[in-house]
Amino acid sequence: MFEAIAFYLFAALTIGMFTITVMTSQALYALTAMAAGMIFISAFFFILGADFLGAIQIIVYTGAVMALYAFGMMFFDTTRSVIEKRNNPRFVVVLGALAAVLIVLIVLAPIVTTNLNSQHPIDLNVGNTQAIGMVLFTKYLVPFELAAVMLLVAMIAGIVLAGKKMDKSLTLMADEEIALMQASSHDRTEEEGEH
Amino acid sequence: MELTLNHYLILSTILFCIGLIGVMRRKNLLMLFFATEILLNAVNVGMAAISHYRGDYTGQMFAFFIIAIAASEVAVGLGLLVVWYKRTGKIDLDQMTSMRG
Amino acid sequence: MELYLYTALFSPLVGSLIAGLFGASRKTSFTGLLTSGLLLTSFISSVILLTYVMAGHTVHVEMMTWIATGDLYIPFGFVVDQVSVTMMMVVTTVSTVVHIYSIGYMSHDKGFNRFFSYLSAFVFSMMVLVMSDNFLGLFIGWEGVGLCSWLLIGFWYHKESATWAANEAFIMNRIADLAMLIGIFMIYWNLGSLQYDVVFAHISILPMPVITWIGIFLFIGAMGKSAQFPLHTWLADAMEGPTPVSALIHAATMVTAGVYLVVRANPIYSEIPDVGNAIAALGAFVAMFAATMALVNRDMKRIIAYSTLSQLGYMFVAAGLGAYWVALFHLMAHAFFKALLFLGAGNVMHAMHDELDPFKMGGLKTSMKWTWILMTLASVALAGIYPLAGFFSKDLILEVAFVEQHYILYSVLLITAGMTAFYSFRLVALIFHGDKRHLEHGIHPHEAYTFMLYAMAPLAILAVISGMVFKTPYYLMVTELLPAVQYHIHNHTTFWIMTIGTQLFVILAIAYAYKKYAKAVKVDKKVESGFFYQLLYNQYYIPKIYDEVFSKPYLQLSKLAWKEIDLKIVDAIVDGIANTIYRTGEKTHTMQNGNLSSMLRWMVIGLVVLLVLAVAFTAGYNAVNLQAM
Amino acid sequence: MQEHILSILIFFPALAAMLGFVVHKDGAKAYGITVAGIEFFLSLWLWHIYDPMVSGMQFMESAPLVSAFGINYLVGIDGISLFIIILATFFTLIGILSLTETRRVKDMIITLLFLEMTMVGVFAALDAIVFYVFWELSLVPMLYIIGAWGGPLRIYASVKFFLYTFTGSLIMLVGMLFMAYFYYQATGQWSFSILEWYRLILPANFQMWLFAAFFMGFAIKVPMFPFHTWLPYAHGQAPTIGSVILAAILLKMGTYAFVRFSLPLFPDAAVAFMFPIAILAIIMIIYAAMVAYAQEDIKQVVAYSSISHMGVIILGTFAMNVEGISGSVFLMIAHGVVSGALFLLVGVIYDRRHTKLMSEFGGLASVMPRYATIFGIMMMASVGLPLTINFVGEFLSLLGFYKQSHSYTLVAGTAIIVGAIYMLSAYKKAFFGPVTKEENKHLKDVNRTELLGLIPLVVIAIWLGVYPKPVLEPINNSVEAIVQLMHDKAQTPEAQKRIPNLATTGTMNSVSEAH
Repeated sequence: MFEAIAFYLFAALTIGMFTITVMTSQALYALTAMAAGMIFISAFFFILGADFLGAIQIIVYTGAVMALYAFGMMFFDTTRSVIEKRNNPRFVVVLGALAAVLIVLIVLAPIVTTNLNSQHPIDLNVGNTQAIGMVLFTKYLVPFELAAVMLLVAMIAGIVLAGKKMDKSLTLMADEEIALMQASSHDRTEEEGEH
Repeated sequence: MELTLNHYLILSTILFCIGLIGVMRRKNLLMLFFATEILLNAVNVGMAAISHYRGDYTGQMFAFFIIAIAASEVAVGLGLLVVWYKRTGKIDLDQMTSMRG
Repeated sequence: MELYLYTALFSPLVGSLIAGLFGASRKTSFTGLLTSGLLLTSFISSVILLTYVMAGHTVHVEMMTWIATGDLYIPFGFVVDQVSVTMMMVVTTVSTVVHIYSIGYMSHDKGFNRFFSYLSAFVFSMMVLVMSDNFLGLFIGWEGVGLCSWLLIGFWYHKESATWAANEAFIMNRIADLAMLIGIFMIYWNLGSLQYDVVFAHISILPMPVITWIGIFLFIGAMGKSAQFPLHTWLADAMEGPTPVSALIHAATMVTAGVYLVVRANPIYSEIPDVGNAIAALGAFVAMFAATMALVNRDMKRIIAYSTLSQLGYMFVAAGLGAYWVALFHLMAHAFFKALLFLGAGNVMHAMHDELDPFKMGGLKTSMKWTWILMTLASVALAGIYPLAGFFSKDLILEVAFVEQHYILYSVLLITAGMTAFYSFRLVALIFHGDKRHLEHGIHPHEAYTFMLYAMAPLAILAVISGMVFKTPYYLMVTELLPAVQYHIHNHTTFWIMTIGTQLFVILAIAYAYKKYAKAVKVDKKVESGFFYQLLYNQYYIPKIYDEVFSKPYLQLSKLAWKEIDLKIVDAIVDGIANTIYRTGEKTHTMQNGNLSSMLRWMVIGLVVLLVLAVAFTAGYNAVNLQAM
Repeated sequence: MQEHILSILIFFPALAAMLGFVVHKDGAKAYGITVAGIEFFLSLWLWHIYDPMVSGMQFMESAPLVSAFGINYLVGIDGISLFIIILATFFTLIGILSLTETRRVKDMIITLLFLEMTMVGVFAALDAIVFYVFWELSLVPMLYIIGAWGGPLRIYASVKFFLYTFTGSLIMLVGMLFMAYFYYQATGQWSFSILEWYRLILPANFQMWLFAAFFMGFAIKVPMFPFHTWLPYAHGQAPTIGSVILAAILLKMGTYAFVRFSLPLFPDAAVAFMFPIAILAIIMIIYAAMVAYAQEDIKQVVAYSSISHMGVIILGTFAMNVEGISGSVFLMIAHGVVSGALFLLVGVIYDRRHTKLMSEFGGLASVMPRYATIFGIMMMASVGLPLTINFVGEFLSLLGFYKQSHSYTLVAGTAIIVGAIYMLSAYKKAFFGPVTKEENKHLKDVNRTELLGLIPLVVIAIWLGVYPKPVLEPINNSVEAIVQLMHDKAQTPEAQKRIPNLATTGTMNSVSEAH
């Protein structure tokens, strides 16, 4: 009973938060609403007994991702409301709703599929985090390591991309521009040499 | 009133579709990223639920990796976004048409 | 004896190949001499074989396998028996004469060597046709003579009319050949062999309808080669070829191949007398039909061609009524005097610078005495005056019709005999008697080379004596193989009345022809503009009808098939499919406008479509499964 | 060497073609002649060591490619494929010998050698996947030949050629995969070996679908009406050498595949589809002949005549008896020789006048007598005159089908009439009559190089017409094996009735045996 109440409460909250994220024209609102939504999502994980996942969710999303977004937003002028050209807003909503109805139909409708039901309630003898750890470091060891490497690569990539002076792109420049740029850098090195 | 897997799946679906609407409707790249995060989270909920009701940790594992991937995606994506913004001063999708066929 | 057989068969081929090597080069007289010499060799071998066969033997050799697959086994086998040796004699005799004659006739032609190559090739094909021991071997010769006929009719290929006539002859023969092939197929699938001896020995075990169809199809084949109605038009047009060709191919040998086939296949036709009667009826019809066209024609060679057609009709009457030996006998006699007639016409043409209208000739007997004598002789023989060849062979056919109590056929043939006499002597009178009309055209005729006349002499002698001298020995020989039926009118009075009556009738016709044409030629405008005259003069409008009904529509249909159906329907559909795909691409490539947002929308649309499909298919699948349960 | 003769035959030209890249372009033609000559003599040697009395496959070689799915490099020949392989090597040699192309000769030689590999590969392959690979590979060199050396519409023609045939063969590929799947279901093992497939008896309704799938691929290649429209374009635009190889060999792939796949794999379906296909074949014969008659371009006449003759081949193939199938296989070779020669001949006049319109010619017989003679012989062979190579095949094909249906054969037999009509009228237009055009008056007759290519063809056309036994006998033995196989596999009463049982022969032919 308690679970059910929690579920419905958090469901309403999550849906509300995400709707705000999607619908608002203020980037700051959107960011805040999303952060809240992420935390509410973690509540489901806790309800489902996936404690580890819930913790991760809070740490990674609200801790790391949101911080990244927040820093990212500082680069952009986000104090003003975002002006977006809209065409056919109704179409977008209808399409989304249609997708939802269809997926629900697939999941639930008895004419389409046999109902998915709980069959094996999880065995709670072992703590969730402990169990996750056992699986993660045995069966999923290689993917786990790969994910680690990937995160490292992503981090470096993020730093390089955002940090380096990238206001010039060779691929998007005309030949003359490239020549000009090379000439100027050449001049600069020469100047430095003189000093 | 017992909570069943279907409850979670429906919730997951609803969240996913909110994400979809966002993906379709947003023209600002940053906002688009938010919408993709919603998509990923919606799936995560489903994964965790299935994991729970099927008694199998695979779902949770997937959710875990999805979170990892989402984090890297944000890092790289934001980096690119910053670069783009530096070059053009805009992050409007309608103006990114260099992939016109 | 095999050696003689092979000599008789292959020496024309050797001559043809050697002459063919020089085909494209200038005239070299030795090709003419060589081929004539080899033909003479062939003739001599045939004579030796004849004596051998007359002694009661036959020669049957199998040279090598030709086609062998499945159960089909067809060798190159040759047989010299009473029938084929008769044909061999006719072929080699006439062709030797024609070869020698042609040395003179073609002496000024650029294609001299080529001509002899073709002519000898023809003789080879004809020998294969008559000597083969199976139906497919016969078919080789059958098509071979068709090819040579095509080559020789179109010999002067720069003339449009000649090449047209050549193609017409070939194609028309092909129509008949198809029927013949079908006949051969029927024989094979019913009897499992195409060898004459096997087929003839077992033909009677087949059910009646099958034999009937075999007989009909084979006869249609024969109709093409022998130019029977309705496949007759090519023969008159074939006169475009050089005259020796007309003498050899279109009078003496090739056109009689049809008769030969019926005679050869007599065990088949004996089983189906109804078909035989039909053949006889058609023969009588053609005899009269062709004779009427000859009555008014103004082209010397065409008149003789129609005469040939008419005589072929006679032969088919005899063959159809079961008098195979009579048919073969008339074939032989006819070959001699008709070849003679053609060669004489060739002399006249030479003298007249290729003028063919007898109305522009006249009075040639003074300048061309020998030709006059030879042609008159041939015409007398053709008319059937005692004691020349025609009397013995042609009147015999009349008697056959009478004895077999086909009185309608008899009377048709009798009237035709009168017509034959009339048009033959109309021609002779117009050419050799009366005023020298040709002088108006500035032509000064001269007699042909002496050796050409000498070459014609054997034919003249044969035309005179072959009936009288050969009849009995021929009969004795050939009836070893063919049904021996004597056709005698038992009542002596009737016999004499008929014989003398026929003779008188014919002589009257000759006299009328002389009276009308020998002195001055009066052109009766009224008659000439009359319906019947025009009908006959235009060959019953049949060539025209064929042209309108078959040739032109076929060409138009072909053009339609190409330009409308092939290009506008079949190909257009294919191109249409390709274009649709291409245009779909053209249209949808606006989807790729590079706008990420719209791409995302498309992605979601795709997702929705896939979901719909998933729902629809699973629902459908479940519904079916539920029903099944 | 004897064990690997087929692999050598297949890969030697390809290897030589690779080496050909380093040959200097002046020596390219000599190099090509040498390679093609060696290849041709190898194929003749193959014939020499081939045992004509054995009806099954010989010189089999096998090497696993994808063993998990039973895909092997499996090659072997029987009497049916032997002569088509020889024909392929022969025509490559003839083609290179009489090559008059001056643009990029080296590329042309290399392309031709690659093409030779694919052609030999197709006819030697006994594994469906290997067959398919060579089948598709053969498109590429041909596409290149048409596209690089063709006429003004060459791009259109080559794309049409490629897409058309490719579409068909994709459907065929699906059929092959299904066939392999059925084999897997039946035996629990994957195999793409045709010989293994032969042993499989499929239910009749499966046969229908698979037959239809294979039919699409083969029919487009043949090409059968109404899938024939790529052929006139391809021929019209292809250079002489392209047309020669296309007509002589590539078209035969389709008919060969009918004999190799459709008949023995699906005997019931083949019998069920016999009459619809016969109708298509008859339409091909008559319709193509009519279209040929209406043509103004002499090369198109020959192109459409090919379609018409292919109709007779199809008819013979679907006669389902030894006479018909032997005849159709023989006719494949015959048609290869004759149509190849005719295309070469058209090329001769095209080189001189740079036009193929018959109205531009006329009276060529007096200007070029030797040319006219050779053309005449080949034309007569095409028309199917006895003692020429075509007659044997045409006669046997029609004879065979007569057993199945009298009336169809009667209609199909009009081939000999309509064939004569278009050929003779084309010959008349081009060769007879007076020489009207000034530029035709001084045309040179065929020269030595051209004779080098043409004389062997004339010799073969007459030699095999007079004495077909050396070729017909091995064909016959292999065809008998196939017919017997079909009979043994036949399930429907209709098929059992239509396909003769050779094992108990003698009921019908009592007469000939008595003889």
